[in-house]
Amino acid sequence: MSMNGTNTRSASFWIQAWKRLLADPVARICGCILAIYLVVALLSATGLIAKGWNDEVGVSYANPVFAPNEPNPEGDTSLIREDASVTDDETKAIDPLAPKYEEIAKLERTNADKVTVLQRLLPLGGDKTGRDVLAKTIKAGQISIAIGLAASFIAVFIGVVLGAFSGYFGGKVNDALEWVYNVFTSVPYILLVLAFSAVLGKGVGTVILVLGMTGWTGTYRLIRSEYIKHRDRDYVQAANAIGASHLRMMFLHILPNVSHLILIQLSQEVISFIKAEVVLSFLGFGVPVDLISWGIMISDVRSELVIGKWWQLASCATAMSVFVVAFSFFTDSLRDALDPKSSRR
Amino acid sequence: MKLKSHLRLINSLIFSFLAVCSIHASAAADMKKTLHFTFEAAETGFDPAEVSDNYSNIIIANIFDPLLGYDHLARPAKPIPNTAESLPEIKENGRIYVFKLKKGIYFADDPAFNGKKRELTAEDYVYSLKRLVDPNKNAPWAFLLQGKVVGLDEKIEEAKKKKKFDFDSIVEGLKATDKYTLQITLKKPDYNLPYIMAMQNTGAVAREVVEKYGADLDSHPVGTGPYRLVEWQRAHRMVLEANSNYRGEVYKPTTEVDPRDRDIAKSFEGRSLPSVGRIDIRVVESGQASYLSFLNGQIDILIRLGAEYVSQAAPGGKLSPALEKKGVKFYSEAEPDTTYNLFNMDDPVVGGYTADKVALRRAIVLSYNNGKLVNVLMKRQGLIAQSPVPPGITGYDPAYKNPLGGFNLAKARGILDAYGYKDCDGDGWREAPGCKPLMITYLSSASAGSKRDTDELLKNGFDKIGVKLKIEMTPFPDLVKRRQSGKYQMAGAAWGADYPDAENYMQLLYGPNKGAGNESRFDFPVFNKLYEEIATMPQSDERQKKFITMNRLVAAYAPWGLNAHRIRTHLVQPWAKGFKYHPIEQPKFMYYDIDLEKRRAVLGE
Amino acid sequence: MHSIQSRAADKGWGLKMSDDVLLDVKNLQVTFRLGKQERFTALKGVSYSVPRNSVVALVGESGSGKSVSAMAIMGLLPRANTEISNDSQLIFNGVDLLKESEGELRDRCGKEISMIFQEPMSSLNPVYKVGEQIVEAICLHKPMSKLAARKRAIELLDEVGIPQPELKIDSYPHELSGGQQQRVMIAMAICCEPKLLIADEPTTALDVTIQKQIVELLMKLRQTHGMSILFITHDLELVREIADQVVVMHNGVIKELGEASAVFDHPKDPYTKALLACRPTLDSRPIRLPVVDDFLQGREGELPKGERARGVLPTDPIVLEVKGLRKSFTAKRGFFQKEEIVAVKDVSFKLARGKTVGIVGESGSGKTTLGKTLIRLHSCQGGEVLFDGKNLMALSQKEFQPYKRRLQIIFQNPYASLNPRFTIGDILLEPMRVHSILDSDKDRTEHAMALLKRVGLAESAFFKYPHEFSGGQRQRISIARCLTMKPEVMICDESVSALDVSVQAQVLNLLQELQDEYGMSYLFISHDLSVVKYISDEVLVMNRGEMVEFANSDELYHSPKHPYTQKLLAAIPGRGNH
Amino acid sequence: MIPTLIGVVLLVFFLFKYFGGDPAAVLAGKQLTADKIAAIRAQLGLDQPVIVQLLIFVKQILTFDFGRSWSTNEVVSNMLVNRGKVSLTVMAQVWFLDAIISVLLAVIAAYLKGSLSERLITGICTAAMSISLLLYVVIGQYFLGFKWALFPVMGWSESFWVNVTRYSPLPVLLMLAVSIAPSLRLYRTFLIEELNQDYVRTARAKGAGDHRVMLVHVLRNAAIPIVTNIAMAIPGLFVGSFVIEQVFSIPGLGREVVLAVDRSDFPVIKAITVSLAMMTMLANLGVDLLYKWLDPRVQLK
Repeated sequence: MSMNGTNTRSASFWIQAWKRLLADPVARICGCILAIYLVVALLSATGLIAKGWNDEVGVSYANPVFAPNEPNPEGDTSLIREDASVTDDETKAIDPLAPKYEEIAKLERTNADKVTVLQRLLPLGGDKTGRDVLAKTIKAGQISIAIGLAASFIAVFIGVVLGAFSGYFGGKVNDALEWVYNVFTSVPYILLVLAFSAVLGKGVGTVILVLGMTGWTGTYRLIRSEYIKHRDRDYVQAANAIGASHLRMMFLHILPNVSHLILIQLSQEVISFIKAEVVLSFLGFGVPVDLISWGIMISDVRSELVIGKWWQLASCATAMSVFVVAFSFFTDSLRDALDPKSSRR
Repeated sequence: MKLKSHLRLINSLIFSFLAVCSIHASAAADMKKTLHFTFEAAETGFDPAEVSDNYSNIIIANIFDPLLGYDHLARPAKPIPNTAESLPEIKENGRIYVFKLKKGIYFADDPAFNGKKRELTAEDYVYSLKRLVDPNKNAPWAFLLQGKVVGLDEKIEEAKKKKKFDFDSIVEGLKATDKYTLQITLKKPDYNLPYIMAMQNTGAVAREVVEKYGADLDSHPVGTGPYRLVEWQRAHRMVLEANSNYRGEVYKPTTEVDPRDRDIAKSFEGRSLPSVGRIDIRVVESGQASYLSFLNGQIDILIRLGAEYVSQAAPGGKLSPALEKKGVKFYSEAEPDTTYNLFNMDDPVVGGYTADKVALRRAIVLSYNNGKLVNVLMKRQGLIAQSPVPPGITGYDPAYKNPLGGFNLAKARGILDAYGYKDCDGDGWREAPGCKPLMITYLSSASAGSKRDTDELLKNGFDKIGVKLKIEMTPFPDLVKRRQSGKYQMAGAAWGADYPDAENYMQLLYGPNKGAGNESRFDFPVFNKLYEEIATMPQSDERQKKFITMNRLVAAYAPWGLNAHRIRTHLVQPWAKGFKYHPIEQPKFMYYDIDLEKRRAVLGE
Repeated sequence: MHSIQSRAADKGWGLKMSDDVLLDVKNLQVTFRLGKQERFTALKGVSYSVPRNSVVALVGESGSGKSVSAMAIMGLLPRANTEISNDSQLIFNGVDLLKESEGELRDRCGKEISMIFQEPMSSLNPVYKVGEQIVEAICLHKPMSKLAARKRAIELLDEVGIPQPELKIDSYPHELSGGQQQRVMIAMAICCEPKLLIADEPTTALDVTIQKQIVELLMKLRQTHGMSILFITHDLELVREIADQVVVMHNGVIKELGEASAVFDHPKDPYTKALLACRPTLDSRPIRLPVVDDFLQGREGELPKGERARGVLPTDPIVLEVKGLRKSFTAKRGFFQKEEIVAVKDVSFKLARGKTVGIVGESGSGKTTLGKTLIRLHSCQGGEVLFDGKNLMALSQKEFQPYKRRLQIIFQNPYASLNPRFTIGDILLEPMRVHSILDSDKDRTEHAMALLKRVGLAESAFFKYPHEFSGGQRQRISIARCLTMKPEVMICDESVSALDVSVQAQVLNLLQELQDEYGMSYLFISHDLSVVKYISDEVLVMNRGEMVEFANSDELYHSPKHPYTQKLLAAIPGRGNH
Repeated sequence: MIPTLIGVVLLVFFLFKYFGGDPAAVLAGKQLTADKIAAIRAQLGLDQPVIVQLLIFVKQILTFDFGRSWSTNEVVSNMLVNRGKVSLTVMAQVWFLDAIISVLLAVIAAYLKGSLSERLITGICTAAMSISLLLYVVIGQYFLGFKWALFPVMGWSESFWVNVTRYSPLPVLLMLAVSIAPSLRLYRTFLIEELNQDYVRTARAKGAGDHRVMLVHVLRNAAIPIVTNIAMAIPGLFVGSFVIEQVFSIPGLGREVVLAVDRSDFPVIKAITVSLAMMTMLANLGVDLLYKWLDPRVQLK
């Protein structure tokens, strides 16, 4: 409360919160873990690492370096080559491409691929088709984290806007939005997800939209109740007395006061969406085939445990669990730092 | 099956008298014996005329009796009489078939019969077959008879108009000439009719039962077969019990038995069928769960083990030592089915019969790594398909190798280069001739346990030859509908044999069948003519040759990109006997037996 | 901090104590751990004693540590982060409470020492009937059957003056009024005949008239039960009425301690002097109120002498005229029924330019609603508010917008009325931005800086956040915010009620100076009759939404006409002494 | 309440009407033709105008007769009852155990507030609830069910007791792993909020010991939000967990929902949604009553 004469902007709420966060050892450790994941995800997104996750670099179920001697009959099988076909005269007689056989043969030679040797040992092993599990896990992490972030942005955005309107205006607006909320929460979640997936088609965007559009209700409730609380606070009344417009009051005056809750909500939703993506993948509504996610990996490799190929499940389960657990702890610390008055959790 | 199959069919008429002898004694099924069995997908119902899914059909096959059946052990599949005294008498070069029924076959008891014993008659078959084509029902099996039987199509049209099928009016081509004789007259010769009459869905239902239960017939299947349904918890559990009215059978192989199956054949000696009193069937959708329960002894016979577990149970095609020690038996058999990628021949980009269009399809076919599909994705639980016709089917030639098939990226690129599919704008993807944009959409369906890995394989091939592929996911019902109506470019499909004849496959590419079975909308005059010929003749060398020519046409014009024939692996506990997987016929529990003592000994109960 | 070994050694202490002393607080030092390193010492070695059968008042402003010492006696300080120095002693009846085990202390609490609190509503468990709560208190300490305890509870309720105790015993706390709730608390506190009753601001949350009744009740009970009361309050006038001894605290230390009459009549400590002087009284109206600094720096002699004249003449120009204003709320009752609750009924008055109208009333009288309705923070259901010849109530939102800057409001709670996420700069610039006052943010910043200086804050405040300021400073910021718009009428809604006396004086002085300087008119809403008397030219008394009396302030205070006004004035503590 | 039901009806109707796939395509069997699809559509009433279909739906809701499943011909209401019962058998156990364990742990955590043990409890719970249910299920089934043979790998019987004692413990255990932590954390917040209330101070001033304060005063007040929260979970019990039901072959409603959507079995989808929505509304109503019963302050409002 001292009033020294320096004209510098004093420590804002956010800087103080940041300091509180840094003071928490759990937050520091989890923050570091998350930072590593984010850096890896960014590197993977920019193509610097895990670019070749979809390349088949090893034999089927190539062994991981830490279990090099597990028997791998599948690996041998995957090396079997099929015989080249021989075009006979009878076929030539009916083949519409026959006139260009020679040209094709010539072009075939110029178009040949280089022969690559398939690895029998990979850092974290290989999957069914011989892709590098390490690269796959990294790429999957990038996609899953991106989905989690994007979906939670959408969900929180929808929740905040609707919650703000409903809480701030009350009355008819509130009735209408509460109706929408009630309808959404009365339909079983799984049906809602299935229905939205059917409507929206397929793709990463769909996954994000499905999660975002079905996951806004919690944020809506929270923000609505906060706005109800805040709209009668004196500082809002003061802004009203000053002559600030409704939108100005909603988003310029009140929003900064609930923004910490929004941030907490965001990070909470990231976790729940990363988990929801797993269920979505299990239902067959995951990301498209040219992409990979943790959810897809888990639902694809469920069976591998039984046949003794535990490394893919182990690495994606570990990668995901470490991330999600660290994120949860970080969210708790974040809540402590941002909302010190509320009792933890 | 290059052999003179037709002659064998005739021959078997004679042998078949011996095949299954009715012993006319009440069944000696041991009610203490319960067989535990699983379905990997839920059943839907048990009205033979209404349902078409595999799992419901297993139940139907064990409750209802078609006129003919298949020899349990004979391979290739061989029809034998079931409720018929013998194989049918064939007249007018396969246009008229006369079936004579065994006497003294009774339906299982049911309140619909008012406490009386109800004997099976030829009229029951007339009625049951008419039900199959009733247009006011889903009638998934109508195609078996529609367009084939004299006078039947008119009845169908009439029923459509009246919204009611008149079962009492007589159809010329489908009538009972006396109490035990059924005569079927066809519009043109068709030597596949006996096969149709061996399908479980042509089994006899009693009219009284149908009329009594109406919409509930689903849950009241009453037939003359060895079992009856005593408990049904939908999509979860079915319990069958031996039908006390069953005529009782003894099985003796009609042909030389494969040496591997001798033990099985032996197990039938002195055994009257059915042997097991109760069959307890559960729906277990999770492959992991059913495999683990088998290992725990909770399941006696596990058919169609998930491919991913085969390499565990039988690595390299040999039973694992652990299971070997337990005495588990293991059967690996090719199924008469074919998976393939469809091209829509009416599509402006991938369809058409000109060389450049053919070139695109052929390149795509060459880019698909069938070897990887079979060896890695299917874990060797498959054979690379060389022709549309799968093994175990009349018309299949194991010596025939697809002359234009194989996985050859260099050649695929060569073909595309030769026909002007080049990368004009340097973005790494090829354009259509004349630098028109080229992107192919593949239709796939999303569901729990989707076939993501095969989609990945396809995409991989396209990427390697520089053709853009978009995979569109759509609900399964829509996928089916769009394939039927030709609203797609490329899609995956599979066909399992209805009856063991190559005609069943070739009809899928017959021009006039567009919009009904012919989903690729392939319409090529030479092929159409060949089909019309093979459809009306019995199997012969000449017919076999025509099949080969048709195979070559399919390879050259590539309306289909052939993928694989599935191999299925089945596991049997040491205490279960009599199991042999039949390629056409559904599993029939009456052949199976259980050694209770052995089970007790092994499980240590 | 208090090991068991040391207990035996300390036992002898009590014997030396005078029998007259019930509680002896010796060198009490309490420190709170706020974070890992942060410590806050709330009590820096406090010593005082409570004689038997007496009332000791602990007086001080917020943060003085007066409540902490009471909580320490009851063992109610949060164990996890409180440190009580080893030198501290709390000798009650010869036993050092600090050396007692948790169990012993709990046994003593409620039995020998009991306590009542400021907020009776939240201090009672909302889900139990009041009877159950009293019975619990009895049964915890006395081997008594439930039935007997219930009988005793009814007697107690009767004793504390709750009508129909047999009925009320089965009420839930929320079914009782605030005064009754506090009576229940008292009944619970005296149920085991304690020797010491600690009353922590027991009347602060209550209305003036109730306040008086509760205090009278406590005094009566002290007599009949022969107990001592440790009375904690910030209200000096109240203390003067009831206390035998006074302890004045400030920032964790005792400033002055002694017999009540001595402290009040001849305060020795400048801080005590200041406290006594800076509170407006009913009988004098200095030009400027003295503030604490005047005394601490020995400038009390330099204060301007003389009294300020108040009152409105019929010739004074009128800025705002309210005619028959009516405000009601509708409450839903069941599905279709609605009930109208009238908060303001037919209020009419005039506000003269450069003058102040004070509005007084108890809680729920509708005074705040009236203020908010005037500037359309609430809608109104009838009547006119004429400003500048226009009826403000009839204007559309858009038409009303320019009037907003001319009518401003300062709220009660200085902690809630400033947006916590805005810097003071943002807070001051916001109204200018909304009303496009001045052309650029640069000019606005200059203007804001000037205003900060005017209200007595450093320019550096511009860059700070509200939480870095004290309550008084925040109220200054609120005032500066209004000044940015140069309003003609300012509504001060309980604007000084939440402030400590010393700060209150500063803010009142500032308001007065600004009125003199800018000629603004004030509508001063308060429940504090002394403050209203000091600042107002005219006073409007409200009761249950109705206007009871409206007159020039001197006239009203001198000869109240309406019985309600009379009752209100009679309840003011200290009224009797002067 | 009624408006919500109308909203649910409209949402479900239009979502599945326009985006749900054509059930006729599934029903028509192997050799489908356009004719046959049209015929089946006519049979199912899908060729009727949309408004007529909607009215039929409304009539079904009012009479609570949803007819038969399109794909299995089962009477829909029977199906709801049968499958719902199964889901309930598993979920009621989860619900019950979850409530007891989480309240118990929350009380312990509130007692230990600020101590290392409390951080340990909440830490473990946070970690446990963060991990995906699917992972628990896959790994739990493999190790607990198969490798160590502590539980049957999967299954379900007709006997309620066999189900409770034999088949449901593993699924219940796995679900508890993810469900306890969120409730525990929530209840702990409720308890700590109450611990900070003034009346706790009063109780302590009265001389009530720690246990009395916690069990008599705090728990009774915290019970209001806790019981409400527990009651609100009831409608969800009937739907069950799709993942659990599929992996453990439990014939519950959750699996049925996914199956119905896969097959475009509109009557089943409609029935499940509408009855769940009704159940949710009933639960809301029940919670209101419960609130009145638990919280004396509410009665006056």
